Amino acid sequence: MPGTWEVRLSGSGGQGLILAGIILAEAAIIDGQNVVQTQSYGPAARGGASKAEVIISPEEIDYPKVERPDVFLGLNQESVLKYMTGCKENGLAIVDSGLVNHVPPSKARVYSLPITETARKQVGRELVANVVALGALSALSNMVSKESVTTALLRRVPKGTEDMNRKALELGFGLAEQALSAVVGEN
Amino acid sequence: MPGTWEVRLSGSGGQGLILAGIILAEAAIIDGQNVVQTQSYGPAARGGASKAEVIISPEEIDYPKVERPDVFLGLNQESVLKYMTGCKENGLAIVDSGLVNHVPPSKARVYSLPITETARKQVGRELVANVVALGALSALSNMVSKESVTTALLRRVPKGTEDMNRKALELGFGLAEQALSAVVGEN
Amino acid sequence: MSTEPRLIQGNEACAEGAIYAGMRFYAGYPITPSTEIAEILARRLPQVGGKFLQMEDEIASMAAIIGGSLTGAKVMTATSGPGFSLKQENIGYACMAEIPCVIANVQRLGPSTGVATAPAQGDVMQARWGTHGDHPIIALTPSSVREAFELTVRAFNLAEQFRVPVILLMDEVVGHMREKVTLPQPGEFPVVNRVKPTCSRENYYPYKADGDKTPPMACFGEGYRYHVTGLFHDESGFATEKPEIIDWQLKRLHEKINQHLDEIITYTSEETEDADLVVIAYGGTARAVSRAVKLARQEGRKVGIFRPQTIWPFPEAAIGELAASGKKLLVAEMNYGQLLLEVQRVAAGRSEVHSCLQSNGELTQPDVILTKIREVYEHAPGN
Amino acid sequence: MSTEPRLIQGNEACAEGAIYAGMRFYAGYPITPSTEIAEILARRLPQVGGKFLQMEDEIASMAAIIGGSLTGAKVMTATSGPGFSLKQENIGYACMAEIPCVIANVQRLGPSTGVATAPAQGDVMQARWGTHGDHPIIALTPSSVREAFELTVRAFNLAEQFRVPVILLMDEVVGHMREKVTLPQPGEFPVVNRVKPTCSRENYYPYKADGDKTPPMACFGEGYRYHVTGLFHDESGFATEKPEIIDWQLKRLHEKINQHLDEIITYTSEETEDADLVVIAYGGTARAVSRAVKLARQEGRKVGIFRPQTIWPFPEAAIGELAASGKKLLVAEMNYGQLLLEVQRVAAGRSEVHSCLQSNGELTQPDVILTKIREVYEHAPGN
Amino acid sequence: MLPEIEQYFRLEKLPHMWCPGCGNGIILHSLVKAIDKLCLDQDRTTMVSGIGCAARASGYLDFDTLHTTHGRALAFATGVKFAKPELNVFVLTGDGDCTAIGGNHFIHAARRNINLTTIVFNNNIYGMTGGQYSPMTPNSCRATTSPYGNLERPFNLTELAIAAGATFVARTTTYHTKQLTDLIIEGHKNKGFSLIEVITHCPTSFGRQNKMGTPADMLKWQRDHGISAMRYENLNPEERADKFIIGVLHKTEAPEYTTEYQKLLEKLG
Amino acid sequence: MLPEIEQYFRLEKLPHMWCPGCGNGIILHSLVKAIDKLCLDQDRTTMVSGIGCAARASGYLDFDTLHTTHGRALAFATGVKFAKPELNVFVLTGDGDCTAIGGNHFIHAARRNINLTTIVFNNNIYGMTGGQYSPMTPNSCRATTSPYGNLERPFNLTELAIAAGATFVARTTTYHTKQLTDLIIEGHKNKGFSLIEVITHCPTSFGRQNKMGTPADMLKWQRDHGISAMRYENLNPEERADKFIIGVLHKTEAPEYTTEYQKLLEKLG
Amino acid sequence: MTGSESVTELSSVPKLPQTKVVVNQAWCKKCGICIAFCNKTVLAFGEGNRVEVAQPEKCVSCGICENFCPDYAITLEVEEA
Amino acid sequence: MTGSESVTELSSVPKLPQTKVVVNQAWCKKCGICIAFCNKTVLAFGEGNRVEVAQPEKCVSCGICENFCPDYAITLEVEEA
Ligand SMILES: Cc1ncc(C[n+]2csc(CCOP(=O)(O)OP(=O)(O)O)c2C)c(N)n1
Ligand SMILES: Cc1ncc(C[n+]2csc(CCOP(=O)(O)OP(=O)(O)O)c2C)c(N)n1
Ligand code: SF4
Ligand code: SF4
Ligand code: SF4
Ligand code: SF4
Ligand code: SF4
Ligand code: SF4
Ligand SMILES: [Mg+2]
Ligand SMILES: [Mg+2]
Repeated sequence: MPGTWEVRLSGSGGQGLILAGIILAEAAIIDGQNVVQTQSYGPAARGGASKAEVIISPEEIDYPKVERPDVFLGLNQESVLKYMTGCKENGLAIVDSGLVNHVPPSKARVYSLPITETARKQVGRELVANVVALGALSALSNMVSKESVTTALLRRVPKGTEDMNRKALELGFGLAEQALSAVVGEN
Repeated sequence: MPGTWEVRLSGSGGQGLILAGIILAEAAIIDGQNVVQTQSYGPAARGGASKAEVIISPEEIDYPKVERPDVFLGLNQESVLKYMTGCKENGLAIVDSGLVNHVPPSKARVYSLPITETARKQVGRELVANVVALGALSALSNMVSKESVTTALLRRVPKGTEDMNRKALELGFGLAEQALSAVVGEN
Repeated sequence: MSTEPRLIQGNEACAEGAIYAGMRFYAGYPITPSTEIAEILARRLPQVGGKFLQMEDEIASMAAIIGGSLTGAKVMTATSGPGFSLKQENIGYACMAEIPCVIANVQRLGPSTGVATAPAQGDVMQARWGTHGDHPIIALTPSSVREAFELTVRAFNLAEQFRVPVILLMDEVVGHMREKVTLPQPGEFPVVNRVKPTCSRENYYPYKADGDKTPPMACFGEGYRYHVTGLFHDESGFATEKPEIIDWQLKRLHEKINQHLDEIITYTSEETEDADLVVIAYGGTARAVSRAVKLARQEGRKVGIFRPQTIWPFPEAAIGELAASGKKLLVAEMNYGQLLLEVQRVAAGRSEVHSCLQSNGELTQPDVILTKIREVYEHAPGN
Repeated sequence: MSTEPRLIQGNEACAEGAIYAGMRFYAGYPITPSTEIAEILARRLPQVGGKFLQMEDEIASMAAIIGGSLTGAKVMTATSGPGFSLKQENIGYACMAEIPCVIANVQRLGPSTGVATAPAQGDVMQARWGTHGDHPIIALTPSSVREAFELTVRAFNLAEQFRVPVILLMDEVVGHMREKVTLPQPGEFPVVNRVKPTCSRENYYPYKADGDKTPPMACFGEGYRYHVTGLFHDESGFATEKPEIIDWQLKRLHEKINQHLDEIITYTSEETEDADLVVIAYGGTARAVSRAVKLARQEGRKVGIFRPQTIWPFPEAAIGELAASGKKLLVAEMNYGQLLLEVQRVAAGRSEVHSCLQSNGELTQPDVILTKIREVYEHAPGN
Repeated sequence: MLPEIEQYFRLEKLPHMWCPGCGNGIILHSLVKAIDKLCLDQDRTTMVSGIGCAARASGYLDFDTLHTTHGRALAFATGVKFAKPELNVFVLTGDGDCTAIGGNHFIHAARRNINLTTIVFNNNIYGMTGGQYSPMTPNSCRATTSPYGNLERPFNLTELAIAAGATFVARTTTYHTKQLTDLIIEGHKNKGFSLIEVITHCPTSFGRQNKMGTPADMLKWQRDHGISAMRYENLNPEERADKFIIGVLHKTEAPEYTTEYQKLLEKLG
Repeated sequence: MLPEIEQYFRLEKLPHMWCPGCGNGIILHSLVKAIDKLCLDQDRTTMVSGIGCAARASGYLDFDTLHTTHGRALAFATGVKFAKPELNVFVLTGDGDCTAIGGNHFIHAARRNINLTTIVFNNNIYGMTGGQYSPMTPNSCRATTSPYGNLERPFNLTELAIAAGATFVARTTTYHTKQLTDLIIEGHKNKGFSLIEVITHCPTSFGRQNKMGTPADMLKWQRDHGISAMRYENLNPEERADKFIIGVLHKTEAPEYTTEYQKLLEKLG
Repeated sequence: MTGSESVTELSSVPKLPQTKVVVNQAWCKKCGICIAFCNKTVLAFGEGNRVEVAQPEKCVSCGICENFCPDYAITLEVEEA
Repeated sequence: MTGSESVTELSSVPKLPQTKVVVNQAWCKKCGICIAFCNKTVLAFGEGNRVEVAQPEKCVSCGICENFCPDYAITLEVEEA
């Protein structure tokens, strides 16, 4: 958990990555860390490839953009092709197994997880794929505590959706656990 | 006639001094001289004191504004008080005897002539006071030839008014002749 | 207000800073990347009894805040490049009539529509010279979310103190970035209110000032019954064309700022003392420069960073001193070289002035700056 | 056209110069002291088959001439300070979309409404920096009625050659003054027309340029069916957010001017060769300086005058040379020191830079300049 | 001296800068009479104007007065009124100021139905800049920028105001001074956006170019061409051609903007 | 592929950048059908737009296309048309573009009756900037800048156009695609300023905030609320409350500006 | 009815306050509106186009001149008894 | 009328061109408009919200889907015989 984490979350416009980034950042604040969160804007944000970035550090954070991700999330093919480059050696990359067919060569540990599918099938709403992903990546990376990310999540989601979101998050935690014994590619 | 002439024509907004300045400048062009003509603009131009300036010279003219008038015309009291200062020694100053009661001390030869009265009584239109004045000052100063100023005048005035204007100009010439034997003040 | 640290966006910090400073009248027209300021204030202002007004365009927004200010309110508008261009005529009016107001310009990539969502710092010179005629201006430029809050409060303080429009020159990086910030409690930060006349109506000359050159300002509706115009005017506020009065007025407008440069101009400088090379940067770019400077120091290069928070009036004395000391200067900005021109002018040949410019819609990367630092440094005196 | 010398006003010379250059589309909104340009063109344009359009405001006027230019017409608008401020957004559009057009700004005293009829040169920096974002600009500034004609023709030539908006930066002195002028006959003066594409529609890339960096421009209605936008765009004219393309576009916009500085920049210099002191002045002020320099020479002082006709791009090389030669420089202008900043920057400490500034609504008098000349000269090297 | 002049004018600024015979002075006279009858608190009344001959009006009146930029009076006034709704805000604007460069602010102020009493000094020309045609210059008329006769069609300003949402719309002339006073009173009482268009004579810039005679002749022209709706009704189309209706043209009720906002504040507060 | 799409679109720019279900694409489809039926010369037809989602339309169409600054499309278009009257000029503009920042150019283009066919994409919101209320947002609606419900009254745009002088004024919706095509045809045939207001659905910025359901739901809302003048006549006031009339609302003849200018040129030439 | 004794002595009727037309020459711009609109030809241009109350006795105190003067330069003033 | 010999042989009637509903998946944005407006339930969302021509045989070639698709992604194409 200590040290600086550069996190890049990417996917298509409607997948809620910015919210995921905000929740992650707020979780880190609860953990007492410094954070900076940025995102890509523009017409691209409506579709195609968009991204949200979070830097978490016990130190003051100067440069606010992610240069080389420690943690990468890719929820669609286009964004993986566009934004996955530059992952750090031994970094962590999580892609959606249902939506991403091709993963470029990377120095990171790559996990291909059924994020959207889990959201659709086990929560019944694709909409919460971002929360499933959040669960998976925080559990896999350990950069924020499970308690903090849960608290941060529940503060942000609309009233009435808490249970659904908590479930999605926990499914994400679960995916992480399973994954730890199923690394897809490490090169 | 040779040499540089700095001419300042002043009066109230409606008295047609700018037109007089333009005609004077055009007369000088006919005479082969260089000219620059400027004027004061602004709300003041609608009443009060306004001015038109002409510089006539065989040389290139650099500074376009009159610094020290060789020839000054003042058609109302306010403009005389405001603009007559600075007349050159041996310069020429013409004021309207009917409208200007007080003439400040000046180094110029000052002529107080019944310009407006002449226009009203002998042409029947006060409107042409500017032309009467033009006649008087060009004849008194000799800075432009009578032919040139007549030609310039007739080019500028509306069709149908040529006779009236020519008459006014000649009455101005006449005033000048009379004046040469009736200097009001020279100090 | 909570004392907990929160994740706050730069634009949000600006909105909250404005409320903290006492701003209770906002008028604007949406434009990326400033829109969040309006959106937050649309919700927040009515909660604190303030007024939020969405006008038909930027010209009207600027006009409306001037009108609002005359009633005594602290006022603000926010915009970006295209809207900032449109506001220029009325910004000049505010300069001339001495109306306190704050204009946030969250810069995006221009010219023209450019790229609405891309960061840039291309309006630095426009902030100074965008309106016609001579006029002084104050512009502040934050580098972090926390500073967006603080400089917004300062912007209001300066506007009220000197009766001037103050430009809060943000950039998309700072406007859109979120950081952990603990907002100050009321009272923690100084808040300046405008000086009102204490004299009677008969003795009130709205443009007559004491030694500090800023006249007290009466509110409309309080019985002073005075005149405000964008024409040149005398102490009484009425139009004049008299050269000597114009001269006097225009001088006073400049002097009220120039006499208080020490109060107005703030900046930070880090590791400049022993530096051979000082990088001058502001806003989002300064964040990249900070990183680059750290890396350069790690490489053993004596490099510092000078970061103006007040960008106009230009911190001429401080930068002049750097130049006089012979340190190399490197200006990093996201434009084609704007503050650079001022640095060059002020350096006046006393030190080398280099630049690291980028204007392609992306925040300059520390690497790029570091490379430039190395390049310039190699030839630094003593190396 | 008559070969007789005529008494012509500066604004009239501008209007006639425009017609001479082939301008056949004017759109404007009246404002003192530029209004005569519109009034004359309202009468003259229909006589030569041209179009005169009075729009609802200055923003619309600027928009309309850009529209007109796209159909192939040579176009123009005229205004003064307040209107110039309003036009800024669309001037930026013309820079970005590379639309040839001429904007005459007959400067009056600002800021704000200021004094509508008083001369000033307060928009010099605004002409360069008035619109948001980085953009190059060309601005010409005449000192006489004859030159108002000539530089208007040049303004169109440059606009058409480089596909840029060109600012004709007049001042009230030159705009309203009448002088004896003989207008040139057709053919006497070069008139440049824009380069049109010769390729087929399929091969036409509206923003693809050869070495000279200015792309050929197709007219609307001639079958090229292309797209024009104020967004950053690629060679095809369509919006892009790709950093490398933005970079390339913005560089090209600057280079198309910077590669041709020798063609674009003109100035006059008199008696500068042996001078110890060179006065730099332009527009109406230069007339007063001419006189003052003559008087100074009569007094035995070695003084010359350097008069930029092209004020933007700034004649950096020529003035740099003067500075390098160690001559003292004295900048005389009717503002608070605008071109002065550029002179200081370029002098870079190599020579003393002094100023004689006036901003009170009256044309500076030769006496005032002479006094300043004497003062500066007393301490000139060799004296 | 007339008591209403003494009370409501800045006497030291008189005589005003308008040309001999200019109708603007007549409008101001009617205005101060209306203010007097309305018993408005002089300290809580603001006059906002743009730029132009008409717009100089604010400087002569002894209230808080705001002489703004060209065309923007209504936008400034919106700021004043919205910030401090208890002020009485009058907007004094020329036809160019209001309908050319200021047209957008005009329709939006009307749409918002914000409580501003707007008096348009319609002299059918840009007077201050010397007589260019305005969006209110009748077709065919001469102006310095329509030397061959105006090719454009003028606005019907009152129709425009009604369509944009104004809740009180009236028209009269400088000849009908009593009616003007009454209309200003009625307009000010309307809680919403009120327009009073006043056809005024500009002998210098409009009259001269269009051979309208002396200022008195122009006043008589107004007398003969501005008629009541009732009289207008009884005319045949030919007779109507050069006539225009004066009086109240439209009156309705609608939520006023600052009042609605006040309600929101109360709801939240 | 549909032949009218193939013929009049820049295919390489498709799919367009509009959100899933956005009505703008439907309007463009109707537009190219109208152009096809009008047999306009593709090389002599220009599309001018401002800034906004709607205004992106110009980029997709295979004509000379001019994507201008926000609110100024009509002013640019006036320049194009006045300089070269033989071009067919269409203006594609959003409700914000046209009626907020662009309101002045709108009323002036109408006043001049210049021959421009203006299609207003009225989605009742500033879509591109993420859903702030516009001058066409109904009272009480939610928008990001009216979190407590919109306090302003919207324009009646067609009334405004009529009052300003437009000679052809019509309204329809994205549901009434055939009518839209017909109205564009009729509008373009009008020799003067033509306005076609199209009520279009913006599921992302307007629909979501106002709980309007799916894009299809929004289309159905249009179907149920936009009715012909005849049907409207037969409703009682209550039934009328949430309905609006579609079809041609105004048609008249008046001198067209570029034609008048051409006459002047011929007279002098 | 000639010479009837029953006629009231005129001097006993309470008089309406007498008014007098006063021109403020400092404000008057000589536009001629008052002259043109006075139905009783009370007013006239004099020397140098000064507005003069040429026939004060004809004045019926209608106030038209006062009403139309754009410069507030002509007023009906109540005469002191 | 059952089994009447006078009935025309169906195959001899000149057929209206057969149409087929085609979805351009590259352009389709899955907005669901076509599905909602098809009265014949020809269209449906499939895997990953792909629009699928689920029941082509029900299509009556009314063109509604084509008409309302904001992305020109669904068309009726004439089938080659
Ligand atoms: C932005 C701007 N554009 C143009 C002008 C010049 N200008 C001053 S007043 C005026 C027109 C005045 O016409 P109107 O409003 O009808 O007033 P009037 O003088 O006729 O009373 C114009 C164009 C200006 N001051 N500012
Ligand atoms: C001068 C200026 N102000 C503001 C903006 C920001 N802006 C871009 S589009 C837009 C509104 C668009 O609304 P509308 O015209 O209704 O189009 P829509 O996106 O709804 O189709 C705004 C405010 C801008 N680009 N330029
Ligand atoms: S120009 Fe016309 S409107 Fe202006 S003051 Fe003179 S008469 Fe009045
Ligand atoms: S935001 Fe609205 S108008 Fe814009 S593309 Fe999306 S749905 Fe269409
Ligand atoms: S109306 Fe007034 S200003 Fe005009 S002449 Fe009579 S008194 Fe003088
Ligand atoms: S009060 Fe009537 S009668 Fe007397 S002078 Fe005036 S207008 Fe004439
Ligand atoms: S209407 Fe078009 S874009 Fe929408 S789902 Fe159907 S085919 Fe796809
Ligand atoms: S053509 Fe008609 S029936 Fe066939 S799929 Fe489309 S909407 Fe359904
Ligand atoms: Mg007017
Ligand atoms: Mg919209």
